[in-house]
Amino acid sequence: MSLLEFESVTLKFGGLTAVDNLSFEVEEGEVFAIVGPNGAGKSTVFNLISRFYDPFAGSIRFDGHDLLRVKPSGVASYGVARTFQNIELFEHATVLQNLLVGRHRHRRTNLVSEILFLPSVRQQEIKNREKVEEIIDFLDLQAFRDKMISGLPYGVRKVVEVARALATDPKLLLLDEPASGLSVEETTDMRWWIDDIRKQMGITVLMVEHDMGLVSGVSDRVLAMADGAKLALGPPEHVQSHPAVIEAYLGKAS
Amino acid sequence: ATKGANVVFDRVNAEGGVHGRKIRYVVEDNGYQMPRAMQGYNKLLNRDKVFAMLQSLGTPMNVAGFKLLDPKSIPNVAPLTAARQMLQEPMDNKFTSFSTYFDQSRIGVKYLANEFGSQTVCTMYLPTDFGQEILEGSKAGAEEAGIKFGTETTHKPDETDFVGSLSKLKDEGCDIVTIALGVRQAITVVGTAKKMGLNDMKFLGTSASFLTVVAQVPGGVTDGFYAAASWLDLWARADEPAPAAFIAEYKAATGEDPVGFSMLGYSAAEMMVMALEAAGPDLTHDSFIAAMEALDYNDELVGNHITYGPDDHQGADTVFVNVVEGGAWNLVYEE
Amino acid sequence: MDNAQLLISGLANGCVYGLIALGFVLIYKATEAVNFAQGDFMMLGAFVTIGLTNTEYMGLPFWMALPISLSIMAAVGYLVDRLIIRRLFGESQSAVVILTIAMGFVIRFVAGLIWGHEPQTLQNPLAGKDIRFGGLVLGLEDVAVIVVTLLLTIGLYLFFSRTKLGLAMQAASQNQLAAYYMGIPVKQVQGVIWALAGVVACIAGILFAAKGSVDPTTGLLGIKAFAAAVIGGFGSLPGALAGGLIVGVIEPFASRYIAAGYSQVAPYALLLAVLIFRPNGLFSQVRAKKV
Amino acid sequence: MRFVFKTNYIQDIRPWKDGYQLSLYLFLLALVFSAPWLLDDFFLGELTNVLIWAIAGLGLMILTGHTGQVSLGHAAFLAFGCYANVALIEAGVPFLLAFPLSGILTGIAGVTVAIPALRLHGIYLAIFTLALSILMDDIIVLAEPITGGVTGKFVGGVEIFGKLVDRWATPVEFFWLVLGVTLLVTIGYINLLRAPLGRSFIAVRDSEVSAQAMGVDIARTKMISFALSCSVTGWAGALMGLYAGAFNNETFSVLISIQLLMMIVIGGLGSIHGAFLGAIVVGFLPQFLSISKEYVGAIFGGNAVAIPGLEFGIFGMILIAFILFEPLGMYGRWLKIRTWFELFPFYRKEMFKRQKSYLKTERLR
Amino acid sequence: MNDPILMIRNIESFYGPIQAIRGVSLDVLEGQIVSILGANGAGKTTLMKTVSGVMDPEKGRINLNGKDIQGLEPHEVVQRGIVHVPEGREVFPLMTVDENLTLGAYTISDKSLIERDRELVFHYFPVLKARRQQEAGTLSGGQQQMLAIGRGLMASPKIMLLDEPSLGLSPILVQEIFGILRRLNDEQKMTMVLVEQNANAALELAHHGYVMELGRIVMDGSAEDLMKSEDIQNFYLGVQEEGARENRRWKRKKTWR
Ligand SMILES: Nc1ncnc2c1ncn2[C@@H]1O[C@H](COP(=O)(O)OP(=O)(O)OP(=O)(O)O)[C@@H](O)[C@H]1O
Ligand SMILES: Nc1ncnc2c1ncn2[C@@H]1O[C@H](COP(=O)(O)OP(=O)(O)OP(=O)(O)O)[C@@H](O)[C@H]1O
Ligand SMILES: [Mg+2]
Ligand SMILES: [Mg+2]
Repeated sequence: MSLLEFESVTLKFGGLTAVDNLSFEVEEGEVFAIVGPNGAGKSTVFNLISRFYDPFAGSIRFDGHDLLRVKPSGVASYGVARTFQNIELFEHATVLQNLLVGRHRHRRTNLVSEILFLPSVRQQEIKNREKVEEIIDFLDLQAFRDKMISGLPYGVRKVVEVARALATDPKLLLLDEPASGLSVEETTDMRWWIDDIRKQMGITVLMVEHDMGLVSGVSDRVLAMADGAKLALGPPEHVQSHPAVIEAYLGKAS
Repeated sequence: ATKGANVVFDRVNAEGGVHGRKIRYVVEDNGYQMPRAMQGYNKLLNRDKVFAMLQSLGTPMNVAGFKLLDPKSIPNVAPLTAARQMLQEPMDNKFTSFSTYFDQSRIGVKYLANEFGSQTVCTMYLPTDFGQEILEGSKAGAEEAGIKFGTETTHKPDETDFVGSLSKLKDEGCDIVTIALGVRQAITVVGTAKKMGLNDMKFLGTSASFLTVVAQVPGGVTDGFYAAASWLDLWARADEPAPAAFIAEYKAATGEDPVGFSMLGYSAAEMMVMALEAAGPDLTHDSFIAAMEALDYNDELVGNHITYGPDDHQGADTVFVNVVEGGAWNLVYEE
Repeated sequence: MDNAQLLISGLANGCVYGLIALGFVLIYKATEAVNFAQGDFMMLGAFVTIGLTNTEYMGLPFWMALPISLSIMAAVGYLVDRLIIRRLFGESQSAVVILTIAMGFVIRFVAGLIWGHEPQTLQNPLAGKDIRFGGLVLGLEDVAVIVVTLLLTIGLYLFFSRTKLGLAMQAASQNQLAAYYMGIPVKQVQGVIWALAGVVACIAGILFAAKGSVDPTTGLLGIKAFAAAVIGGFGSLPGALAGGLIVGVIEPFASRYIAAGYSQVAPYALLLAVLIFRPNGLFSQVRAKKV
Repeated sequence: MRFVFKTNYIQDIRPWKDGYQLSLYLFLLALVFSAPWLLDDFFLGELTNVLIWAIAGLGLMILTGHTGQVSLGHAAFLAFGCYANVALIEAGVPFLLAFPLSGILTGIAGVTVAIPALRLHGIYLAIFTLALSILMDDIIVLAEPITGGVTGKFVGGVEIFGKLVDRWATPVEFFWLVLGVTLLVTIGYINLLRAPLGRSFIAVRDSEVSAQAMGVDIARTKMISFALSCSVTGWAGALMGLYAGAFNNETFSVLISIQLLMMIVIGGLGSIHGAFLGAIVVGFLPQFLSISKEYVGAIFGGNAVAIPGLEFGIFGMILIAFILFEPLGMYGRWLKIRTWFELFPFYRKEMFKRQKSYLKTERLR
Repeated sequence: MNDPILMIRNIESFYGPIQAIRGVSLDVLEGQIVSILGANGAGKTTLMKTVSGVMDPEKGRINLNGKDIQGLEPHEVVQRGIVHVPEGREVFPLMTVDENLTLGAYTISDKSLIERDRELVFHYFPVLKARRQQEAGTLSGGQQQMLAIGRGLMASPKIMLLDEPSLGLSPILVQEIFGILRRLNDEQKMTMVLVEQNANAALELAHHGYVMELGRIVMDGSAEDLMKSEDIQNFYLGVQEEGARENRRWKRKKTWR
């Protein structure tokens, strides 16, 4: 049984079919990339997984649970974390606070104990902090720890989003265009990061990305979609050489 | 109102005060809000250490105030509200100048009933203590007049359209309607009724709607509107000596025309001064209260005979029923 | 018959709410600010006109006073933006809200200072006249209210949906930065809208003062109008009118048929109901954010 | 120029940045504690009043400042707390029990309100609560047997361990009572903010979408926020009732709701300091005005000229001035001043010139 | 060649206490494409914002055709022919694609011109034509980016500031975009300042390039020269020996630091 099962899911917005009877599985421990022209429905797939939309048809199962049964907030508690394409951070909080919110699903204390700030809360806070610090070191965010998000450049925000997602220590990590807006140098960093996330942390990664260099670099399997439907699925080089994909997405030059 | 009082106190102080004491007149604006009022009391009692309260506005505020005044037995003179609670026990430090809303509407209703043989009394009121008073007054009046009390309608201060309530009253066959609404609303009600052709419906306000402006609404909208008040209209009597004198003095002092309330302020202050005079040089609360209780005089200005006594802390008991005719208030009945 | 009477007078009254609501919506549509002083603007407009026409003041002929007071209120609106609101450009809306509330205090005070605290009625050509058809009576002022409101709503609606300036205003409210990038003089545009709001408020005030009477606290009516605007879906002009009418009509029927003690709460109860079932009002202006 | 070198996570967890800050707060506390000896009855009364407003402000701050749910109807909850408290006392419940209960009951009331309001945002929520606060007036009238309707209720002092605590008879004891409550609430609030729950509040405020993605249950969080906010407000209401001694349906008017909101915005949204600073302004300003009015009167001859509504007028103008001077509220200004000191020699005068800033629509959710 | 149309002289911009630009000077010649490279946080966006007037510089001059424009209101800058396609789309979310485009041409009164440009944009981005009536806020990320660029074109500007135009676009579209930019430059002689992370394509396109780090210009030269530079190749073109993952562990020092 694979970690994420996406089974003949369909979603329409008014007349427009954003996701069209789409099926795919993501196996435990792999890096699975989704590519496709703009408006193909990639982000919508993510939004379906995080339950922002209800599919018209089909089923989404994660780790044996039927995701369609849970609230959006429930998805995270199963261990699915995500980043957003056009950054959705808590603007009026520091990077540190943002990451700590990521720890929310591990909250074990209750209202009363928190208002009294009992030792148990203190312990938990210190644990959270340690976990968060690991991630900060891992993604080289030390310099920004106490900076307000509103004051960060685009690229850094991208990284902070990844960090916040990691802070929830998820089983499955959804990355929506993690490298867009990163310089080549930073993109190579991102590439190694994703590598480590998978290898060292053992987290499965599902990502949407337009930078084919990155995609072919890290991903085990690639799903190419167009107009909400599957175009090709397989190892990167297979997909990259697939005529339809070249036609609709890559263009001749590459 | 405060301006009216000011005129008096300034004059008195200019003439050297009462028994050589200058009167210090401190005004707090409670904006008809309780917290503000409490701040006001805190200031007056703890900071200014006032000797007596004059014309404090608003029933709830006054009532709240009593808790503080009573222990210090500070007199509360002529509050600007005609609610009956103004004379609640212990009564000795409380003095009201005029008849209550209760009596006003009671007598007003009786008068109209006798005059026009009306059958049914109804009340439009805001759900406040003020409204409550008038509601009960009307009921009492109906009882005394031996006619039935029909129905009542409740309203909100920001209500502007009364067609609904009026048609309700119409169906109930009300021919006397006592009004406990804001002045603006009262005007609208009367106007609307005219439009709807409810001409045999008599509307009765209290001193709260007994204002010159009400009579002067253009287009004779308010013609035939009754008000049972506890004083006489100022401008209707502008040529009589006392009012004329007052208007002159007021204009001279403030440079503007007085309104009904300035008159009240003035006469209340006059009364205060009188009491202080009578209280003699060694002024204490007791001597002041004694002096108040001894007062017995004719207040030409408001057209009232004021008498107090040990068990009568309500200056005047007269109720004047007035009606708007040709843009002015005319006295039709008094009791 | 009786109900017909209730209905039309309710409509007439609702139109007044609608008018004030329009003022709210105008400013919101173009700046996303909520002008809590709108009701007081109306009161001010009414008093300005009274000051010009009524005999105890300047006693100008009504039709002469009308344009003057309209332009005065336009100026007031513009200056309020120019001198006060604009200093908060780009600052959080909460600040603006508080600012306008405070402005309300000041306007009320000033009006009381100039025109006193007792209610006054506007002397106008329509006063006292009314038209009757089949037992129904409708004051001529009421007719005027209904006509003017309809015209204004339609006019403003077209202005926002058809004209370039109207579009620019909406743009400015949705994303000030981008609006600037398009070369829209955002601040000036907002100045215009405040002036416009002033005019609308003035019209509302005139009609209101002609219908009944005004005193400095009349502005508190704004709260109810605000409710009306929200019922309609804040930011939608037709919504504002619809909301106004609903509130206006519910009132007379409530006070006619609901027992005393409960009747007066009807409009607000209605508001709660609407919001519970349509959290963004009837003509929703709110969208789910796409991520 | 001051640096803080952190060597331990506890340093970020505890409420104060460093010893310097701690001593600052302690000094302030000492000052307040010595108030009964420093101030006369009048000023002590005012200080008490300010503290009560501050508690109410804290209540609203939780909901509006930290969870981003604007409420224009908190006077309703003040009223609820106030009446609940009195009703309980009249039912013979000892104050020490009645008081906490009154808050808790208000909290429950708050939640019942929250449930239908969960889907509301921004102005829609604001007007929803506003309507509530308007309706409260009538509800109180209708609930006459409990509330005494239009004539209202009167409370004398209360007994605590057989000691009379009354705003007028024993102002000092009353001050201690209020101060005690203030401190407890404040400490609880501080703890909340440094715990997960407080963070989830902020998360909901800043971005519901990503809060959900992080596993924060929006509905639940909002409900808790309402509960806490209303409880605190309820306590403030109870104290207000004791402070006023008498109240009726008109006491907790919409104006109060609006003033509450003004208070926290002027003080600075999203900060505990803000609630206090705001309370000082809104609470003491009117009194300050009426006092200064006399001196003005004294200067320009003629005694206290009272133009009706003058104080409200000036009050409004001063508020306007405050907002124009610092839209982020007084606390925002204070922060700037502090950075100024911390950066000490390295500041530039343009540094505090307001940035050009631009708004985006709030119609996207 | 002719003298600079846009001349920037030691600009300094701050965010409150933070200095984002530390004295930047650069020249843009008429009809040239100038591209600015730099890691994130370098200050590229800030620089553009400063030029287009949404931020005020505290020091320095910005000079357009001999007239100083620093400190002007943004809309005045646009009227002078500088249009900024911002980072992060910034579309009008509640308006249709069509309305967005119309607003793009706010400064243009000639209807026929507007319609011509609209058709041009639809020609470049057919998907937009298909979505004319869709609310911009519901477009996909890339579609919004297209809209942002198209909207910029609607103003038919003299100078166009493009902040990461290829952000979030599919490879094929990236190629097309750069094609379009070249065409505009060749045919309409449109001057452009281009901030791009995709340094390869940017330098391909540009005549002249600048490199920013930490708010300073640390390098500039003709596109060809930059292409050849060792550092550029390492840090922006990414032609570094593969699998050299150690590069990440101890970051190679950039020679200009
Ligand atoms: N709320 C919505 N209403 C209407 N249409 C929508 C909505 N959300 C998305 N769409 C449409 O659905 C299609 C898929 O959008 P989606 O964001 O998934 O594209 P994408 O694959 O992420 O593209 P990109 O690579 O540009 O991000 C797009 O054509 C978009 O216009
Ligand atoms: N609103 C802000 N408040 C405070 N500092 C800011 C703000 N915006 C940007 N900065 C700072 O200014 C510097 C430059 O930011 P800028 O966005 O210009 O970088 P950039 O080169 O555009 O990066 P990117 O390539 O990621 O977009 C950064 O160090 C950032 O921390
Ligand atoms: Mg996408
Ligand atoms: Mg940038």
